[in-house]
Amino acid sequence: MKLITAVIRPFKLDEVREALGEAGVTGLTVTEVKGFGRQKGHTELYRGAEYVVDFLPKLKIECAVTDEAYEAALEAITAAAATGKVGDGKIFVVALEQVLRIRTGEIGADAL
Amino acid sequence: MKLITAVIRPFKLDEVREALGEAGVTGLTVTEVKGFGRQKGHTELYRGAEYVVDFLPKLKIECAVTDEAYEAALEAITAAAATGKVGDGKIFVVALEQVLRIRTGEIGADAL
Amino acid sequence: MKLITAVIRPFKLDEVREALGEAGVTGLTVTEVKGFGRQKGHTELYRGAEYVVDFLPKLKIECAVTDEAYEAALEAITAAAATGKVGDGKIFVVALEQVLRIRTGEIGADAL
Amino acid sequence: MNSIQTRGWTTRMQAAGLPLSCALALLGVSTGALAQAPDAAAPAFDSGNVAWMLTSTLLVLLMVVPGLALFYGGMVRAKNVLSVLVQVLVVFSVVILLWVAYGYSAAFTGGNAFFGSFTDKAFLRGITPDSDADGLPELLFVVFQSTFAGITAALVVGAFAERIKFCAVLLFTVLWVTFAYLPMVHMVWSGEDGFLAHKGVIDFAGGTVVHINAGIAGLVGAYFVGKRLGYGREAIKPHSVPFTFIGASLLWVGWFGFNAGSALAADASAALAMINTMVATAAGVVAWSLVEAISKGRPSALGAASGAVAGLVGVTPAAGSVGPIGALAIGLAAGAVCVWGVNGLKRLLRADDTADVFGVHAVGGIVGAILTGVFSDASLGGTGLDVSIGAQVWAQTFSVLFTIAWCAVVTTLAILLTRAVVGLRVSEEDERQGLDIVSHGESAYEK
Amino acid sequence: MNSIQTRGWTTRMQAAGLPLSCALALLGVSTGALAQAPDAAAPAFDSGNVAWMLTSTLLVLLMVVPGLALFYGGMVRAKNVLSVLVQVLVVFSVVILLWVAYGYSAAFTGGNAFFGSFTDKAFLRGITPDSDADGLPELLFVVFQSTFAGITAALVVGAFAERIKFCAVLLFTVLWVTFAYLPMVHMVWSGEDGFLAHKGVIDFAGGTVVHINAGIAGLVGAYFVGKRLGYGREAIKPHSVPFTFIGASLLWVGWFGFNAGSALAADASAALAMINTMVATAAGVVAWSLVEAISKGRPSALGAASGAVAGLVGVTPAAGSVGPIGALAIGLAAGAVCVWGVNGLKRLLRADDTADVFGVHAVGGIVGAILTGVFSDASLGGTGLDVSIGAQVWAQTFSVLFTIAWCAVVTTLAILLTRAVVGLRVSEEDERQGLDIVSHGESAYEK
Amino acid sequence: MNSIQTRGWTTRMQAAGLPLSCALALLGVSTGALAQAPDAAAPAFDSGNVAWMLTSTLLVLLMVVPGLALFYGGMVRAKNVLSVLVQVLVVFSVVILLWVAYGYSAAFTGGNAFFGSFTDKAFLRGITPDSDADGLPELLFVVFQSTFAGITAALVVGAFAERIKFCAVLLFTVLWVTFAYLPMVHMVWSGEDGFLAHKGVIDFAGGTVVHINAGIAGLVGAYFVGKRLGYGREAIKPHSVPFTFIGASLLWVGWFGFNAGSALAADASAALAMINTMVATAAGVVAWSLVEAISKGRPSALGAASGAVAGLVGVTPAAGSVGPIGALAIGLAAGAVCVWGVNGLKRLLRADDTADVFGVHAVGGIVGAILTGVFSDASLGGTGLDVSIGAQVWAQTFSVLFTIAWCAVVTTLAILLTRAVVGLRVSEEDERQGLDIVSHGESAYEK
Ligand SMILES: Nc1ncnc2c1ncn2[C@@H]1O[C@H](COP(=O)(O)OP(=O)(O)O)[C@@H](O)[C@H]1O
Ligand SMILES: Nc1ncnc2c1ncn2[C@@H]1O[C@H](COP(=O)(O)OP(=O)(O)O)[C@@H](O)[C@H]1O
Ligand SMILES: Nc1ncnc2c1ncn2[C@@H]1O[C@H](COP(=O)(O)OP(=O)(O)O)[C@@H](O)[C@H]1O
Repeated sequence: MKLITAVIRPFKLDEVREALGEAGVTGLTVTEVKGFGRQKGHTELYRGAEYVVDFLPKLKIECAVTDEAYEAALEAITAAAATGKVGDGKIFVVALEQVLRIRTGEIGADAL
Repeated sequence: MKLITAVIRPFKLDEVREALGEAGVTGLTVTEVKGFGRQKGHTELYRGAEYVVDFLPKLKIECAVTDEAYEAALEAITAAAATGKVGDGKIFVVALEQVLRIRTGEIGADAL
Repeated sequence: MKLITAVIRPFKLDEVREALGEAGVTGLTVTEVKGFGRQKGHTELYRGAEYVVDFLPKLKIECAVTDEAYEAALEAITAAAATGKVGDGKIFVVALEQVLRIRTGEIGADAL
Repeated sequence: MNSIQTRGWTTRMQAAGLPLSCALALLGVSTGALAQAPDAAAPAFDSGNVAWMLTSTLLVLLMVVPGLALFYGGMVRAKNVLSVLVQVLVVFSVVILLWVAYGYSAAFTGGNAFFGSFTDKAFLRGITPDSDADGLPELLFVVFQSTFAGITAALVVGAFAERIKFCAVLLFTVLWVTFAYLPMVHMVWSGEDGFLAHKGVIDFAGGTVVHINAGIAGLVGAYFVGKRLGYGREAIKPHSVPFTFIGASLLWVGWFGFNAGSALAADASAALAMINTMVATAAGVVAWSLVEAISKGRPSALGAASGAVAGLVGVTPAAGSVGPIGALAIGLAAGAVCVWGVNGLKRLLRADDTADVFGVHAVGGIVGAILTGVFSDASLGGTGLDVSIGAQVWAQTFSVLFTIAWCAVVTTLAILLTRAVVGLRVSEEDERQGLDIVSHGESAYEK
Repeated sequence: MNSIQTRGWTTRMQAAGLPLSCALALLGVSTGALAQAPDAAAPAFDSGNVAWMLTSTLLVLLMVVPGLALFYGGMVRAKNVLSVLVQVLVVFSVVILLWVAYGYSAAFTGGNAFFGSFTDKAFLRGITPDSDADGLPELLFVVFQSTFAGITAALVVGAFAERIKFCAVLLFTVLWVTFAYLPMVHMVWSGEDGFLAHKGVIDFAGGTVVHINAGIAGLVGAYFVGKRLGYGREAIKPHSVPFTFIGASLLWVGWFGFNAGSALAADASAALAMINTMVATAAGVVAWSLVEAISKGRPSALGAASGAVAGLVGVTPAAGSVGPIGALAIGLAAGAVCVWGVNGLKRLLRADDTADVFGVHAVGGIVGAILTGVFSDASLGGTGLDVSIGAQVWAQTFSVLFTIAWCAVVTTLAILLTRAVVGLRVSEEDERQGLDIVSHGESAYEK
Repeated sequence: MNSIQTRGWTTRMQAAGLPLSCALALLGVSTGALAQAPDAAAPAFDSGNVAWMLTSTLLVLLMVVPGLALFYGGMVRAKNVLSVLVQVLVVFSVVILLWVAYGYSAAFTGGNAFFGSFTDKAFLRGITPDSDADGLPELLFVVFQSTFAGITAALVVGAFAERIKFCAVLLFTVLWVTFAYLPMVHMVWSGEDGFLAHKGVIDFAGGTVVHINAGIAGLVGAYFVGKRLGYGREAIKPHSVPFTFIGASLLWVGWFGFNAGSALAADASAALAMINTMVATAAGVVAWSLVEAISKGRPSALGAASGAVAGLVGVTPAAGSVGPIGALAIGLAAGAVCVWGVNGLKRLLRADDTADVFGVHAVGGIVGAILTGVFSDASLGGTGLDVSIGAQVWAQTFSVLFTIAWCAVVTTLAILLTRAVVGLRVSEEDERQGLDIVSHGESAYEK
């Protein structure tokens, strides 16, 4: 199993969720994050004080998938989240040793 | 070492923390997240506009544990977080290559 | 590639980001979290009700780095985030199987 | 000159019976009372007094929305804030309509020592823009008093916030206003023949009628509704102390309408009520903060705000008859005692009174009611008593005890009836999710 | 006694021409109008009336900032809340200056049936502290009326919030106030010769002039500006319902200045307007909540707050001439019909009117305007009509239709001109990022 | 007719000495001043004037809480918002009590050119509800003026927010009010013999007394307290611009009580102050926005709100003596110059004045004070000067310079004393954690 972590533009959430759903992923967990990267920020000005804001609002999506669903999930996210402009985000993949469903105690792929 | 990530119901936090404490886990990091899964959401209505809210508030708990403490931690979380109803959440486990305590520079199990 | 996750004191963010920049890390993702550990909390009192607050505000920084940049990044974070007092935080490292840049579809180190 | 039409209206009322006429009235049919233009030979009302009473009326509204709504709303968790706001607003609105329908009549017409007539001025019949109530347009008196009824009912909801059903709040409100609030007004303010007025109680702006009354209802209600899930175990913190602060501030600002408005004129008495209210509130803030600083080491924002409200509650019955130094003493006392009301006493009582309606309004109200009997005396800077301090303190104490008893009984019956008809609490799962989504289909905040 | 100086001023005005004198005036040069101290043989204004009108003026300001600003600001997303606040504040301020410059003159001086003179009292020339306007200091009348102009313009911005350019808002405002608001005031309130006054319309505090006018402008504006990105697909929720609630509450509180202030005195008529406004609003809250409870199962906070505003809008034209039971009926009707205004009717119209300026202000305004013709009749509790109910309803309906037509045409032209000169919308990327950062360089909240 | 009792009271005072009598007074003992009921042969106060002054008093309270508290509270970080709210509320409350104890006496009784008597009317002795102060109940004058003292002290705390110790704020406040505020009131407002009144200064509602005074205290205080940790390096942003906006709005609304209330009557002078305040504020908003739009490209919400306050500050001394066009000019000037006050000038001064108390209140106050000398002239639309414009401008300038000098010295001494006694700043670690938790044991927000 893999744990896919994608950092995306906030307004793409619904599209990504739908795309993942079509790719067979039925659960995911979303976190509001701030991202720093190539995408340029903006300046804010409060009376005399000017600040450059480099950290931009992004959403982080985590979803655990089976090895089989993995490729499809990656493609789904990429397709749904891309706009082609700097700042579209990244996907990180790590190996998942174990998954457990708290309610039932099921483990492994059954728990997804 | 393992990194345990558990998505739980928010009101279970204190119980889970205590259970983990009894299992010998002394540190953890908590994030507010929104979860999407089998649990049904609700609808909200603002004047004429009706929205189905599928993303439900959850807490994500991350704790790094030694390989020895791992099983006990998993059981502790499962026992404390379960209500038996859909939406209790999931636990994800990944292998941890390294841990470092910033204050002292200690690494590995000593850093936990 | 490695995924470095560091939990730090909030006011250290700018220093850590700069240190990472100097170490060649150009992107990172930040999440507001609550940490529980050895650092003591405080009490709050609302009329008759007193609460001990153990969960302290921390920032979680995630950055994906190449295996080469890894050591330097670790040192950069450690140096920039340390104050020497309990509560400086921890760094966790996991192996990264894959990275993908959504905008271009690039994968691996190119995507960083 | 309106007599014929009014009489005709009366006749139709009697013929049709109340229910039908209510329906007609709601449809706007057959209410001929205001038929004459107000300027046709209108009596000359003193414009200054009218100006101040217009202002006072809207000030009391300001106390309720947004004042009280925010004061309470800030104290609950984010998932329940809207339920508190809706409850306060809708309860207030329902009571305004009830007041017009039969409340004003039952409170302020003749009747016996406990109740006025429920029908004499039902739907304000017979009252025209020219009707005079002690030198004010009667309609202005009606609307000013309507806000008192509305705020008193709204005060109560703070006690069982975060777990009660919305329909239970509404049903309870109607019962409670009818059988606890209206008679209290009648007993104290409707004239010499009112039961407590007759006993010689001094209650300038509503220490017994409003605050003790609401505070007792809150306590009894909180017992019956039961504690919130996790109460005493989980951290149940105010989600926005700034909202509570804004609420307390607007309560202070609006309370000048409540207290100085109770002079029913823009005169020396109103001026006295004004400075008393200012001084007592400042004293309440200082006293609460001081007690907190000494006993807990840190004076808090919630405490300072609560101290303001405690001072305001304390000075309410006294505002028209004590001097500024008496007001200062009452403010200090109310502020200090109410810290105990929400701490030691609260633990003793073991009720989960969410917003401490009892600990602040009943406790502060009792302190104020009794000290009013002391500081109204001329020797202590007051405008003077008709009887000795001892006798007056007894009159005050009797009123307090009577109010507690009457209100406790009515509240118990009202809440039992409510429980039987619609139930009191939402389900455990719903309480966890929060009333905003469950009862009102909304979330308060979105990022 | 100021005549010589004033005349001298007039002469300089005529010599210099308006533009120069404007510039001079702005520089503070050559405006000798107030030369005499106000107490030198000043006419005795009734202090009670003055007190109430001073109060009423600031109450209308309270309606705008923070009232309306929060009411709208809470409904938009967090990334656009500041843009709404700025728009409301700056639009209001610009209109105040415009009012002093030529607005008051164009609205309230002689002229024809549609417009007054743009120059007669430009820059308030000739008005001294002693100038009398029907028993009030004319300056007080000027400033009271300035707030009406300001709030009407500010009402409109709710319709195209979250995507419009800031400079477009300002240019549109100046055009719209000049050609839609000023003539409407002149037609209804400037005297018997105004076009709609002459037709016999009853509009006590601005049902047509303010609410229908603003509501239509909002609808037309929303059409031209177009829908927000993601409208109907993404969840576009209010970011802070409590802010909207505070806003609605302050609208209610301030509206007493609007309605009872429109009596221009602290008298029986103001008292009538006061109770009518209280009762109609409470009825609006109850009606909206009831309709929501029945049709959707859950009465909402946004709904209850909207119901208050609907009731207020409905009773605005009627406040001085119907009785409390008539006000109750109007409040119930406005509350209930506006639920449909923001639901069924809104879907029908297919415009993205962000804050439902049309659905509440135009719809509630129309309901109120027409029912004013009904419930003002003496047989239904009103102060009496000069004509039959039928004739009055027709006068009201005519005024409504005329207002809609006039306003729709002016709005269309104003918005087309604005589009041509500065453009209407920000870019798609800017809209995604939010107007706060893009147009104003700020974020509303920081943790 | 109260003379015997009053005299008896005086005798006891003298016998017991002040400290004892204070204690007694606080215990409510031995204050016989109000012994007569207010209606026993009471003088007839003009009800309209009383109505307006009652209203004005509560309006100034509204400026402080929640107005100023939110205006400042929104500008600080979320971890310090409660500390600001508490400071404003408790400072205000302490000053109210101080005012009753000896402030009113020291400011408004005879004495010399700089101070009144600290004991003559200490604890308001001798003042009954019937006491007349220029046609108003003296108690009303006392309470109206108490709010001025309270707000001035509260204004100062904005300058050293986010790092000062709470007890330092309180000790400083008592010293500063006693030695900076009370004498300034005495010098300007207590009668012809006051030092600055004698020089002919025009300060209608407190340009020097309130705003320059507070602004200088803020600047000096900010120097001594030192910069916030991370100032100039870390991003220290307002945590809630909407709160600041609400605060500014309520300042505007309440300021009508401040300015038009300073007419002490509901008359033509109040009406003039009303329109001037409205126009100058609108002009301040427009000027600040315009300057920002031109110089930074984007007009901001914080800027527009600040512009409103700048306009209000500017027009404060002028409100009763300039014409609306003069007010417009002053508003524009104050709005524009204050942008520089919080930008260029601030960088020059290198002080960390958290909420720009100096940049807005002192700078705007100076602009207003001097232009008052210009636009009060009859030739420029004012009510007229007794001397030439040049002479008046010099009187104004002298007052400004004198105020700056007096206030700077007193503030320095007061802050040095405070530092010696309790210390000024919290520890570095506490500052990082935030004053809310550290000093008050609370968090403002909970999700
Ligand atoms: N090395 C990295 N580690 C973790 N997160 C990263 C890294 N690089 C980028 N990100 C995240 O991805 C987001 C987008 O990256 P950015 O460089 O702006 O654009 P792009 O994804 O188009 O290359 C960033 O805001 C950040 O949250
Ligand atoms: N595949 C997944 N990847 C990541 N998070 C998941 C996944 N499936 C479920 N979750 C998280 O677990 C939560 C609970 O899942 P849900 O399906 O609702 O109930 P249950 O855990 O009882 O099966 C979700 O809200 C989501 O946050
Ligand atoms: N075992 C752990 N797993 C996950 N996070 C941890 C763990 N231990 C500590 N942390 C995180 O690190 C933060 C700092 O830890 P703490 O024990 O307080 O101090 P220190 O890092 O100096 O030892 C905690 O607040 C928590 O967020």
